[in-house]
Amino acid sequence: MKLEGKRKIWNEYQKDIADDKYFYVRSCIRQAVFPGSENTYLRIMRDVLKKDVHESAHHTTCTGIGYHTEVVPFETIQTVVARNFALMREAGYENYTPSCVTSFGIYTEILDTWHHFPEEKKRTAEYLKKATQRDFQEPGNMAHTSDIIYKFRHQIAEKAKYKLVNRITGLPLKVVDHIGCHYAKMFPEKGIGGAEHPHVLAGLIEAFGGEVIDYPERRHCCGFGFRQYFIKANRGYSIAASKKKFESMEPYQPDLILTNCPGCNYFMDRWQYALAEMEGKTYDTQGNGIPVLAYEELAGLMLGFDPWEMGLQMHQVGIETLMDKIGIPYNLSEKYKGAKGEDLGVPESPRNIKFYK
Amino acid sequence: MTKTVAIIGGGVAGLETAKQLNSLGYSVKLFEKTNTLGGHVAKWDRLFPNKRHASEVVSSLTLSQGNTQTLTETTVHSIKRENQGFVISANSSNHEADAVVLATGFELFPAEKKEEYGYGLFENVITSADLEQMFKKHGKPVMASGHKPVRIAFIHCVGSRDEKVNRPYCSKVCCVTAVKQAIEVKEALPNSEVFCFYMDLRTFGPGYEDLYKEAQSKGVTFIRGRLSESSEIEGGRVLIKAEDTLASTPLKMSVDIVVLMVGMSPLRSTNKLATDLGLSINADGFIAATDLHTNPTGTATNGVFVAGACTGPNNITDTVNAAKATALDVHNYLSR
Amino acid sequence: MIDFGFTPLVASITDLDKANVNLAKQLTEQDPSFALCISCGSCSATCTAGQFTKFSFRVMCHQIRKGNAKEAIAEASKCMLCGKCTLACPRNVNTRNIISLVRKAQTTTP
Amino acid sequence: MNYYHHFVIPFTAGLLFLVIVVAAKWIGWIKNLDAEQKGLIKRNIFGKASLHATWEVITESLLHRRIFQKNFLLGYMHMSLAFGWFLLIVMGNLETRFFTHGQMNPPYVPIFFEFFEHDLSTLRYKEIFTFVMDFLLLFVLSGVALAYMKRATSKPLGMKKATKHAFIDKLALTSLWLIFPLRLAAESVTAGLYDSGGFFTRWLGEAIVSLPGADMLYYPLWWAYSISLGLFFISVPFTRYMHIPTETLLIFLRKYGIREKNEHTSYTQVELNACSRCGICIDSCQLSSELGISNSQSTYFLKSLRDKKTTDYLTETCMLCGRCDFACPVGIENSTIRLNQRRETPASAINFGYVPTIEASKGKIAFFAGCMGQLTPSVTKATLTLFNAAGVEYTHIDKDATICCGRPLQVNGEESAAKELAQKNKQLIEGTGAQALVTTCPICARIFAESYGLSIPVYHHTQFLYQLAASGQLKLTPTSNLITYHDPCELGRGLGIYEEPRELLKFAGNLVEVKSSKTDSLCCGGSLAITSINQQQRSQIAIKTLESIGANDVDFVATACPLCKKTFTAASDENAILDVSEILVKACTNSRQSLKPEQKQRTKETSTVN
Repeated sequence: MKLEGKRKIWNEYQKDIADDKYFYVRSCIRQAVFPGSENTYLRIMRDVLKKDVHESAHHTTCTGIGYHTEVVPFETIQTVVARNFALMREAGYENYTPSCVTSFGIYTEILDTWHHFPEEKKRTAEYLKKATQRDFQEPGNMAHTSDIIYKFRHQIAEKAKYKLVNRITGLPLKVVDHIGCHYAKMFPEKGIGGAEHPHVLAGLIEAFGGEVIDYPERRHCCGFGFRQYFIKANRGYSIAASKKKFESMEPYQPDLILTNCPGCNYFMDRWQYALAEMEGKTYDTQGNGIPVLAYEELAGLMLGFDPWEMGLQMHQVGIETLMDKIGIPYNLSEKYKGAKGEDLGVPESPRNIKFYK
Repeated sequence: MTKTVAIIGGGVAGLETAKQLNSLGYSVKLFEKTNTLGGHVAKWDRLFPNKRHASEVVSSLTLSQGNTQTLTETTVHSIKRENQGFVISANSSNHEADAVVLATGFELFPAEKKEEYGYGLFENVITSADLEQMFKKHGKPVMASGHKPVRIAFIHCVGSRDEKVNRPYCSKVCCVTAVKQAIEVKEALPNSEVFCFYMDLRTFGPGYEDLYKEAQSKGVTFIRGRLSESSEIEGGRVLIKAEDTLASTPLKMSVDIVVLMVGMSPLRSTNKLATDLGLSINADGFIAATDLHTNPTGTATNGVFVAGACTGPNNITDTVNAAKATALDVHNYLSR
Repeated sequence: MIDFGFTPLVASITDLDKANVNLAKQLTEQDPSFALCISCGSCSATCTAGQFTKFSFRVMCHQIRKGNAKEAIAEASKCMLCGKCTLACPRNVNTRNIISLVRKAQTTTP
Repeated sequence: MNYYHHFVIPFTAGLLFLVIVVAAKWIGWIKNLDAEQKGLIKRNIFGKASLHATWEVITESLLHRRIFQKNFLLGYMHMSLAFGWFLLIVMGNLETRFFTHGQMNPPYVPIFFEFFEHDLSTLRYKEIFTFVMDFLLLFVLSGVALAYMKRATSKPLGMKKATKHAFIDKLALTSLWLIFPLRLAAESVTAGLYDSGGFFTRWLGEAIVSLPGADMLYYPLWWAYSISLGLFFISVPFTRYMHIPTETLLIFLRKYGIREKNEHTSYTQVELNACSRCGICIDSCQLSSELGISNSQSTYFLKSLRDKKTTDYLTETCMLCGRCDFACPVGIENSTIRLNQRRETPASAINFGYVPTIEASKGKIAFFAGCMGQLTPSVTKATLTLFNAAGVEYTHIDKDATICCGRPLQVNGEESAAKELAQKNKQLIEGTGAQALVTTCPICARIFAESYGLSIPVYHHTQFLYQLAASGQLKLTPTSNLITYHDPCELGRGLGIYEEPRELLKFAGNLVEVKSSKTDSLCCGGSLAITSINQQQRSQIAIKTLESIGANDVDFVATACPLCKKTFTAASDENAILDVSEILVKACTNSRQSLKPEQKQRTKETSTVN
């Protein structure tokens, strides 16, 4: 790979990201599946970077899941989105930062629609007014939370306790990135580095001293197309997509899969378990699987946050191997204890993939 | 004393060579075995890629001949080297020349050799040349019964790229000719359905690909598959079979007229003239030039030159270019 | 192994890195004309068996080249060996011989 | 008189061994014949067949008539060896009998008689006997001399390629070649020493014994002679010389009506052992003469089968054109044996379950163009034009869809697959209620006639058209065209149809007869029975075949097989290759008037034209 070529592309796809005063919007899936990870983001932003991140208790889902499964009509989703925009302005913010890539895609798509079809925006304003008596304005700046972490990656890396380097060999760890489809595939100019060679996660890996691995199926979907996964009959298709990615990255023996989309984080993690149980195969050499982390989880880990406080025990593929390689201490006996030290119960052990307890 | 050049063949290549040598001041004798000049082009109605009338090209070539001595209905039997020149015996009289240009061209592939296509057997199986005649006479294709055809199929590569009839080479011009004729059929009979059965569409020249697009936009259907067999059915219509290779299924259809895109074949009779002069014949049966790249007009025999399609399938543009090059080579040879 | 009620779909993509093209290599060695097909479809269009079934000599050869030997071998069993394709082929591919060789591969490949 | 000397042991032991082994083999073969074949023997053994067989043994095994027909010198070589030796044995026995006044002697006595008796003064007709015995010995030796020459160069004996033999064969050959020179030497030395012998042995003997120490050769020569005989006899069952006793059995069995079936039988063993490996089949084979494939011919194939070491290559590398069957001096059914060997190993899982049942309209004559017919529409058109001209009521049963007749599968050994197709076609044919089946394809005609078991007669179109022409239903006016005719293998050697196409062509023009015709005609190279040769090789064969029928000296080359027509057309740009029917159309005087109604009729598929 010619790095100069990549850099050229990265330079062509840069976008403005606000410096401070963010309005934060949560992800349905991230909250449900990796609840510690959004908290980690807020800790990094507020405690480490000292930024103003506002979150409204009144904000809702973007209804993207419903929209993509054709349950929610376009008019409805536009109105829901407009309401969240209104909440932001009401709180005195204009920099909109969704945690979810699907949502990011939805917001981008709707803003683009309004740009090309102002009558849609007008109609949405009418609906919103009628339904909530609210007025809205488009965000002054919109960025995905992974963009924000990307923006401050060097600052975070400066403060980090650890690096993506093997403690024993001193060699950089090999990291593959997986970018959510809706991050830049629909609107390449809205993603850092574009759709073909996104830099949003690669930049983070580089900042932490890791080695970015390009593998052939880097661009392929993780398999979490809503229609594929939600309908059981289509799940074979969904898992085949992930499998294709794992097979493609396997020869490089990556130490970590880094994601920016909650759905991808979930699927790259869980399907490894499912494939191990179905076919008896893991894609590392040790029967552990390849650890999967979101950008904020990785940043937290590098900053020295406690893994269990960040909720990394919610990952099916054990993060322990990664922490061992880097030399991050952890206490296994604390893994399944609650915040107050209460016993949360240990999950049933899988048969074909290593489980740390 | 003015030197004399004998040119064998009064088609495009011969006429252009004659014209150039004439303007260079040579005495030119042009031998043509038929009674008309212009070769195959004279029998054509319109030309690709701009559908210009073929007669324009032929008359422009014949009208600019100056002092060329044109001998029509004169068949050359032999050419012999004598002293520094050549003796050409034609129609039982001898002619002397200082240099000889073979511009003997080609013959159309005899389509009846491809028996399974039914030419000469089924009344509505015609060749691309027959269709040009129809365009000339009627301005449109007509069935043998006189009826207006509704469905017409063009079959590419008849006598080209076919080892079963010993024509393994591509004739270069038939693809674009078929595309041109398909458009003309659609223009003459807008309600007709036109199909082209091709193996690979080779539209390499300027404006050819545009012609292909025009045919598509005019509704010509292109089917990637070679015709394998045909039979005559009711009303003299023809049932044809091919594989739709893009769909991987056999395909059959009945059509009113089948047009066979006959390729260019070497003219065996003139190949004898060439071999008698010590020229060699290439693997495809055409006259071999000295060097395919650096000397495409010269031959193994000093003073004997070649021009045009006697060296292999060619379109008019390339033939005219070759003829100009040949004239220059003849001039260099005679003024050495 | 656990049955979750679904299994990963097998990709329909042709993966020439993983494809087993041994039969194609073997056939090319045994009959060099195997390599000469230009997919014109003459053989399939004239095929006696092809009137009644999906059998296509051309497609069979193509499948072998892509490594789908098993399917191709199964297809070869439909050929009537009548020889029309040999007469129709513009590239002189020795079709009947290739069918015979494929059928033999069927009896010798485990 | 008690004749004995130790040196007779090698000969006697060898002879005893040979007799026992041959007898055992014969008994084994006959015992293993199937019931039908045994029945044929029982029915015919005491009839004229045995007499005919005896006569054939004399003309073929002794006189080698067929080899004479091929080449005089080759015939003479075989005849002098076989017939000369036979006469030597007969005369030797007579001589001994005469001398001992009818006494029964051990078998070695007549062989070594010159050793045992030097004074033949009491022998009646002594002069004649001694003369004849010397003469016969010289006769045999002349054959041996030719055999020596054949090893060196086989050309003068009319053979381009001689069989390549194995070591054991060469050993047997050497001992055979030594027998007669040693006999001559032993008898001559004896004659020289004892003033006995005939005109030649005495003369030679005297010349030899005049050399110093020649008398020392006396015993060694007789020993050597006996040993060479013994060695030869012992080697016979293991070598090609087994053909000598086996051919006799074969001739008898064949005269009783036994033939190859569609699988190997005990009779096949007799045929395999009757092959003398003379190699005449190599020269008759176009794979050898045109393509240089000279290691798969019947002689090699039969040997490999006899040794149970045959290979796919040997089984498959043959066009089954049948030329060698007719060239074989022993008359072995080479092609049938080869085909049966192909039947031993059919490809697995050929399945025609997908073939539907096809129906055709009814008609008096069922016309079948076959697969190839679809690629030669002019043949079909010409034949149907002639049918219309002659007012034949026909139904074209494979106009819309054809099922292959099965013959191409059959020649590749796929018997059961072929049967499956035959079943489908039989339904189609019988469903038309036709009184006869006519096909333009000899390949189809052959399997229709030989394997379908149809209740109606099967005609090749040349046979059927000949009937129409001969009866005047088809009116033909000869043109001035010169025509040469190529016999298709399946039609000629396969079905024995040689005359009808020729007679038809004579009705239509001037037929030029050529040397290689009928049973000796060459294959066009298109054979479906071989798959391993490529199109270029087929064309090479076709060009030679066209040459052999003088294609360049005529207006038209006629054939009667669509495959031959296609093969020739692909090979040659120069010649006009037409089916017999196409040539007939040119000469048919009632076809022109009927052109119009014919077109109408074609639209109806089946109908009558008057």
